[in-house]
Amino acid sequence: MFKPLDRNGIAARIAQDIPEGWFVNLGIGIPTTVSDFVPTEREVIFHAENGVIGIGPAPAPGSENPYLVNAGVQHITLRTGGAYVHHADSFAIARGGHLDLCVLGAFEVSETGDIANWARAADEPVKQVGGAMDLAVGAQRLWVAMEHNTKGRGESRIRRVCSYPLTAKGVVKRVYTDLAVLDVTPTGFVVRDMVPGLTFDALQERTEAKLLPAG
Amino acid sequence: MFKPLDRNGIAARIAQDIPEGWFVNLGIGIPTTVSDFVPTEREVIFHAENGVIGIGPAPAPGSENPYLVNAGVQHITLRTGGAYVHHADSFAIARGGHLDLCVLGAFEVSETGDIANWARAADEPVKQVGGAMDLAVGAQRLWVAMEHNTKGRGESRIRRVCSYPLTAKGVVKRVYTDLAVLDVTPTGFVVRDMVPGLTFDALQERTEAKLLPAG
Amino acid sequence: MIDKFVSTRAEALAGIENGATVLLAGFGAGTPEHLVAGLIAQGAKDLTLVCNAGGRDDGPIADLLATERVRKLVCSFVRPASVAARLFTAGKLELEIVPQGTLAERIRAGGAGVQGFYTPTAADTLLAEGRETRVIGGRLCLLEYPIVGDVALIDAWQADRWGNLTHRDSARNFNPIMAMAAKLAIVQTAHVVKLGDIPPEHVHTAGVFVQRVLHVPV
Amino acid sequence: MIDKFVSTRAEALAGIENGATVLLAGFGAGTPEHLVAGLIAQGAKDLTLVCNAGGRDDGPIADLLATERVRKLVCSFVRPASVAARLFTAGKLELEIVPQGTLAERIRAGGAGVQGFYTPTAADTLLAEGRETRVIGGRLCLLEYPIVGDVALIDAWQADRWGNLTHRDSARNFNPIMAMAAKLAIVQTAHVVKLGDIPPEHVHTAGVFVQRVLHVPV
Repeated sequence: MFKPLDRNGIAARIAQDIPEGWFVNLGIGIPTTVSDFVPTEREVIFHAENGVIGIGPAPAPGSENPYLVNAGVQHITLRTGGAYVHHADSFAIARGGHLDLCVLGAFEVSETGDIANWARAADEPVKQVGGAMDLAVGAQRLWVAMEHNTKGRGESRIRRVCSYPLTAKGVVKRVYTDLAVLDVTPTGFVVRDMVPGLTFDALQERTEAKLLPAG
Repeated sequence: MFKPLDRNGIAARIAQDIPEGWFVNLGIGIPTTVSDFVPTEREVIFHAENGVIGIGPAPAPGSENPYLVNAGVQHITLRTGGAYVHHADSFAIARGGHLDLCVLGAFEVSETGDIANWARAADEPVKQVGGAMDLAVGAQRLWVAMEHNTKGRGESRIRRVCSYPLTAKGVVKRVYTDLAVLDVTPTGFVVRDMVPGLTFDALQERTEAKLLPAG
Repeated sequence: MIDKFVSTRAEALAGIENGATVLLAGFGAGTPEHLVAGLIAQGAKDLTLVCNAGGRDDGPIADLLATERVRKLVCSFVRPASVAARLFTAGKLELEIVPQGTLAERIRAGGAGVQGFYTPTAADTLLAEGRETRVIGGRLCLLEYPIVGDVALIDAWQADRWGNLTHRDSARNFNPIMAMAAKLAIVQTAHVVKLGDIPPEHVHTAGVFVQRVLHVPV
Repeated sequence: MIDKFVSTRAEALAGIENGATVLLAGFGAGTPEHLVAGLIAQGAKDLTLVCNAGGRDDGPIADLLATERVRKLVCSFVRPASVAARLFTAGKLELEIVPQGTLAERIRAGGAGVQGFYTPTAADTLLAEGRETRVIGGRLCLLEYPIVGDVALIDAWQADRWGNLTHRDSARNFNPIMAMAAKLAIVQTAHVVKLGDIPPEHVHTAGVFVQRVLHVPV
């Protein structure tokens, strides 16, 4: 038997893999919480699209600074050594290849590294693009954090081809789910890690795309 | 009889026409000295391409700040209310239409407002473009300060068509020479002002382009 | 003496015409709310509004949209539960959705005189359908055009009489670039300071980009 | 602990390869002269040098060019009386002359991930001959491509261990944008400060753009 990771578990698993010195943008949802699991003494510098460099721990209740929010409009703090820039400079960071890593949530990821995370249908009346397309094409590495399967029907989010409208093509390097860590390689998804108790075959059963064993 | 203006005279004449509140870039040569003739109490804000906003009077000898130069790499001062920006932001000012006025020197100006101020021949081995092309197309108004005729052969710099390589086409609004002030209009050069004692006919004689009287 | 301060909100917003393109800064912080209220009072209609997001059910953007004087909204996302989404669904609002970085870059381009640019962002997505693309250095890129505002509504922490501004913390966001990109940048500032009180190396938005400043104490 | 400081000039310049594109900041002030001397000592050749101007008969740029290890110079002007002009005339140096604002914008584009842009600057001049133009909004524009450096040599007034920088007065010039546009930005700083000594709203070049910092006291 195995136990899927909860959302914090996924975030903590991602945090393990971020080395000191990286410059990282965390998307809304699971990714936002990744920074909670990076110890402060390991200096990782977190960026927010709205021009914040060096996000610190969440403020203590009652001590929020109304002038300081992240890209999800949550109150944050700035750590010593941080800086503010305007929106165009902030996206120059994201689009100019200056992020070592961006972690985004997604609906689906394909075996060629396509990501779909902004719309569930091409004809959705209103669109929620935000900065995801900029981050997806601009970062040196894109990792995705999401549940392996959809909540209701248990469909695989790890796919040969994405069924939802794309955010960007061929950009995802790694996917962290509640079940496994998958690398996107030229030959497809390679299973890098699984939750304890899960077998390769059981994971493949829950996955639409073909999986390859590591090594 | 008439007396041509000297270089300071041209600069002083230009200074008369710059109203308070304008944001102005002054090119190298005669234009640089225009600011000397604008009284400090008339607040005109001078910009330099290297990111200086609000150039003040020249520093007293011995009190130069080595970190503060203008686009001609002369030591300058900054007036109260000035600011520094980087080179791309500085040219965003120039190219984005934020200068009320730019004053450049030139070899020639044509009756359609073309300016030639960077090369005397298309095949000159080395080129001295600098920021003139950016300023010429970007400023709200381009005025030119130059001698009316060439020094040696006395040829007219005020021309039907420029003979030198262009800096930009159709951008000059007014020319200040040692003899006259000429507006560039849809019908050609209109004489707005002349030095005392000079007649329209005597000016036309020294000018290759056809001149039109004001009014 | 240059003095960009105006005394009243009506004076600050005077002259905005029907059909104007209005750039509205702010991202969680740094929204010039008093000026938005002033724009509603001023009454201009048939507006194109450019801002990061389409707002919620309340707040300054929702209030402005609810007047139905905005013809078109240009932004990076619209929440399904919002005044913007309901107006769009009812056919009362045009929407142009722009990736947030492209939006910021288009606004900067408007301020910097860049007439168009190529970006890989969104080039292989639905947002590129029917639009001009070009492969540069092996990457598919989308051609984007600058955004220029007739008016920008700007928030500042400090302002002097030349219009030099500082912005506090992350309230900076779109404020400097929207001021650059508009013919008429109108500022609400929390603090008025003397000329020279903002050191020249610490000016965030230079006065050259600012036309009017209204003191709105916090 | 992130610490971008290096102890020696040789360490600062280590690893620059033959054929590298080197962005060199400075405009009358703000030239990292000690690093240029270090580049000469380091010995990389076949370089492409990008800087505002081609220098004179002496000074850091002339010294570097005189080594004849620069294959191509990209700049906005070259004085007739200069090492650069003589090398060019002798066929020992390629020249690409770029209007100064276009040069700054191309460098910023390199740092910002913009893959190309249209500008009216130089569109109707000799510099546009044989190149791609396009009419946008009734204006003839020239297509320009970004400049990306393998290395940037940067001057700073203050630096902390994360590589956050300030630049003094007009010594700022090309420094922030060249740091952005290079894979390896090497800084000489007049002053070393503790992390946090530069207030977050007063950082001129953020550490994200900086890889190595050498203390060169003035």
